[in-house]
Amino acid sequence: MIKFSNVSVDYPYSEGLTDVNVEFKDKEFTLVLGPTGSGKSTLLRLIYMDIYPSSGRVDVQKWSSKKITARKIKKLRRNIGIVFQDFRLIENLSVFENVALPLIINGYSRKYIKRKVEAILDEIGLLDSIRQKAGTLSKGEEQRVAIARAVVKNPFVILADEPTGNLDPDSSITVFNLLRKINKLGTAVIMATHDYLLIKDAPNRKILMDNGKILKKQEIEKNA
Amino acid sequence: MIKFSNVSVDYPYSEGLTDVNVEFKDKEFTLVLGPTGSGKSTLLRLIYMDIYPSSGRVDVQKWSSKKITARKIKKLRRNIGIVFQDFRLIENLSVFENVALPLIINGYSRKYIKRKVEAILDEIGLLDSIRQKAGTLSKGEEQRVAIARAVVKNPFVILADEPTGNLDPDSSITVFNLLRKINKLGTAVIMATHDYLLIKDAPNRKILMDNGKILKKQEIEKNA
Amino acid sequence: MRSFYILKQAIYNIWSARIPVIIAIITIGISLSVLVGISEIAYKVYSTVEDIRKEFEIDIFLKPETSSFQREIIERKLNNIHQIKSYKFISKEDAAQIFFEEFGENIFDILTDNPLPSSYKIKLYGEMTHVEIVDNVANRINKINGIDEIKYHNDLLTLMEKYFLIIMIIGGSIIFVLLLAMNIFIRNTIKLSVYSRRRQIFILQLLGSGKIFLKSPFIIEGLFEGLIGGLFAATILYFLHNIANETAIYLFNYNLKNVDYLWSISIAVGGIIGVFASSTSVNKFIRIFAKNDY
Amino acid sequence: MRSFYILKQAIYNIWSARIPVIIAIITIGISLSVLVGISEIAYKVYSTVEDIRKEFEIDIFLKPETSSFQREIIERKLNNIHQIKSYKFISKEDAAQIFFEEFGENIFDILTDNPLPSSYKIKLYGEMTHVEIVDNVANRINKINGIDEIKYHNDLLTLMEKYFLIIMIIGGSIIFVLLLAMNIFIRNTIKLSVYSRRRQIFILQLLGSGKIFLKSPFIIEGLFEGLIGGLFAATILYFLHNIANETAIYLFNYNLKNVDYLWSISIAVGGIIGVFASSTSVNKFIRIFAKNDY
Ligand SMILES: Nc1ncnc2c1ncn2[C@@H]1O[C@H](COP(=O)(O)OP(=O)(O)OP(=O)(O)O)[C@@H](O)[C@H]1O
Ligand SMILES: Nc1ncnc2c1ncn2[C@@H]1O[C@H](COP(=O)(O)OP(=O)(O)OP(=O)(O)O)[C@@H](O)[C@H]1O
Ligand SMILES: [Mg+2]
Ligand SMILES: [Mg+2]
Repeated sequence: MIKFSNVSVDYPYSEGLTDVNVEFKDKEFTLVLGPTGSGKSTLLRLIYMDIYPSSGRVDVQKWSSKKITARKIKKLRRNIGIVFQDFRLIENLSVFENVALPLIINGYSRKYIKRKVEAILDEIGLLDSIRQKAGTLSKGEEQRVAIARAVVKNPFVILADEPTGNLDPDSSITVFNLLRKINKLGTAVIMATHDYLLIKDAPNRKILMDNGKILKKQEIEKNA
Repeated sequence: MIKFSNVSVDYPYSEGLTDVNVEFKDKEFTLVLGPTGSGKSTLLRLIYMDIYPSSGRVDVQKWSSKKITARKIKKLRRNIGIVFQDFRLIENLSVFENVALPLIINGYSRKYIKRKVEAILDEIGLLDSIRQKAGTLSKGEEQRVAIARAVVKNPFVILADEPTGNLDPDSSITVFNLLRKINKLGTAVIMATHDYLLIKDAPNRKILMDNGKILKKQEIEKNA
Repeated sequence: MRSFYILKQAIYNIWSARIPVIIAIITIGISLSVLVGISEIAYKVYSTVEDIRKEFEIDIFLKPETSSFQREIIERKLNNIHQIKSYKFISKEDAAQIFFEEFGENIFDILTDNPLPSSYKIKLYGEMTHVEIVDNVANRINKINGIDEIKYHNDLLTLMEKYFLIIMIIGGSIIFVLLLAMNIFIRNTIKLSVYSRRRQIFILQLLGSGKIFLKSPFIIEGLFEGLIGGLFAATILYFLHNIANETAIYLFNYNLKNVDYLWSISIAVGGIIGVFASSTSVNKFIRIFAKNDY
Repeated sequence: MRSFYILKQAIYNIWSARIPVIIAIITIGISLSVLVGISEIAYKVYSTVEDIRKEFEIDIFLKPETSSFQREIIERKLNNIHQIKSYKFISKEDAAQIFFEEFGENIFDILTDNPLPSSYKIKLYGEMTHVEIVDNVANRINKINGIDEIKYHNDLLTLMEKYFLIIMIIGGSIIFVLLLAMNIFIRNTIKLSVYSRRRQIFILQLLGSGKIFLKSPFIIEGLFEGLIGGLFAATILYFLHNIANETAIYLFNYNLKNVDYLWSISIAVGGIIGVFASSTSVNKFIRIFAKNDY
């Protein structure tokens, strides 16, 4: 379970987050919506403890932002799958190596890694590019590799920051369906997105952000 | 005028481009569509001579890929506005400096630069962040800065590679309208995009790519 | 798989940055050769001086008529001088024997009587071999009855005292500066090599990789650079030693001792410094990166 | 605006990479001080030797009864020896005068007759002052009638010839190695500093910026590092020179000459090397970046 309690993040030029209270339950699929600069990425970064709240606290499973140590952040991150908004692939490694990295870090066997990575690349349609260097991929391919890297390690939660921004509608649906499938198998998903067309009819929980705040149900209806 | 004549680009793991013939007229607004990995960015990179064709030739105004020199590439690029798919801002410079760079390179006066940059940032809604370091922006803000940087120098053509991938629908429309407005003033625009919702009703010329080829009218209709 | 990846990554790092790596190796090699070379020279000077000190002796020649009773008194008095470490009696006959061995002539062939006096060879404690102390001891010995003459090479001591300290200070400060400089050079090279891969380190941290996983490729790289740099230094030293040796033979007809152990010293020092410099610089950067979002 | 941006960018670069910049400055400073110091010593040795050579003279003392006619013959013969650059006749009276000036005693006060012989002071061409040539010349002079005695310091020449070459070779190779090493160190530092900003360079190229615009901030940075490094070197040299001077005064009671010009030399060399190293390394990288998509 992930819980934000009165979380604020101060940024020098903009709102950041202001007094956010929100909970993400285990196995839940949550969509985070909101205009650019509304604080979606900030929200996600707080979960993997890339930044700390200026006030308030973030609890992720047994870890709390109040008293986490570098050693524990390491453990936390091994249990979270992250699709960064800018992908953050290692350009001079191959697609295979990029996707295998979290498994290598977690210390899996070679055989297991090979099987697992090939399976996920197949599913996401990149098996042909398995030996290609990540630095030479098209943006959409990069994005899919980033997604594969996030889901390959069976995390308890996947944070997907705009995972379809560089994908054509067909690929977007593939990715969205993949995330939903993984979610059905018991992994929580928190996905920030602008792709209203993609999620229009999705039955999942939706959170709407604006200006560093999470809008309440009634506010959303008023805005709509 | 930009003209591709029998252009092919060979890549080790994928199609690249195969025998592309296409023309972009001055002052024309062209939308380049196609699934991820179909060669849209490759097409654009050929125009600003970031890569050269493996065979065939690309002519951009008076410059030809066959015999261009490093010195002339410099001149060519000063006359093209590029929105890179991954933005390519300089992280440790401020928003102002990033947008001002092309004008500084082109040798404009300080006063002119200030006026021009502030005007474009205002239009795109980022005047508040003018002193913020580009590295701390949200992705959508980064994307808008990249767009501002491309349009600020009054180029003869703007190449916009997926310029709305990280923008919410409202901002996307703002950007699209901005590009159309600039186009009306006489600048050609070539925009690669996946955002079918955004361009659905646009009256502009559309090019559809797949697997390194430009599909012909009849093929499109067949596919649809 | 983890160690496989680490090794592969290290090899890849080294290969993809071959030019900086070669530069680092040359840097390490040159610095190390100068460092080890100067240390070696300083050590040679030091040990020569210590040898001279250790073999410093005061010779006391007894008057010809000294009886064995008087000798006992003399020895008791020598025992009372606490700067004296040991003394050895050399009888007239011993002296003749030594003379014979050194000059190859039997003294008795020329003279009917043995003209050599009996004597004591006195050794002082190492730390007592300073001009003033020695003079002082000599004075006290001189007051003993039955002593004819005292001989010692105070001029050599004076010389040593005058120059030794200066040489040691200069040599020491050169070594110190070089140690500092080399440390800076190596750390500089490795730091900037780490720095240029900061994005990768940062991403690995976001994926939850531990310090060992992050640091190992760089430490292997540092070890590699240090070892090869050490080998390079040893090669340079080998040639320098050969030149020095031939010069010495030419000038003084003196053959320098074998210095094969410099090979192992250079390589070992190189390896240690490589690992040390790389691990500390990576540490520092990891901490810095952790604070910024690259 | 362009130059303003370039300057701002240079200052920003230096500031944002202060640690590597400081390291580079220290590197440059130390290398430069060693380099300039050793060059200075080598030059001193060389110029001393040259001075000795230049002032090398052969004195020929004439027999007392030599007539001016005989002198003419002697001079004609001297003219025929092509190694001789010049000669100067010193009459008995001149010799007495020189004696008086050097010893402060009038030779006529002691002796009624001037006992000093008249003589020639002969200078050879610089390149002829070698033991064998000098001996050869002396031999030829000796055959001339009317010459009593030839005097020259061949022992000094022998000494010089024995050691000078060795010293010059050793000094020269140290300077060479250091020049090489320093060049590598500086280029290394600047290269890696450029390398770590390769993304920025690449982006600027995509925006159509020219070489001058790309390179200037780095060249300014190199110049800055070189100048400050040179200043640092000059400071080190200043202290070393002071120490050397005091040592020289203490040991030989000899006051070394002023070396204030080392300040300007160090700084100038530092600046030149900084600009040179940075511009060439940036060039190289720009070409490399242009080929890859970073
Ligand atoms: N490190 C930072 N320093 C200063 N301001 C920051 C920093 N990070 C984010 N911000 C600001 O905080 C606001 C929210 O940023 P955030 O990245 O969370 O937005 P977002 O909702 O993810 O937007 P987008 O949809 O564009 O990705 C933005 O206005 C951004 O400029
Ligand atoms: N430098 C390269 N080396 C090898 N393959 C490359 C290189 N650049 C691009 N490719 C491959 O060429 C194909 C087309 O790439 P391109 O970037 O043009 O696609 P795109 O249409 O822009 O896709 P996207 O919508 O994902 O941005 C991709 O399959 C990509 O992997
Ligand atoms: Mg975001
Ligand atoms: Mg693309």
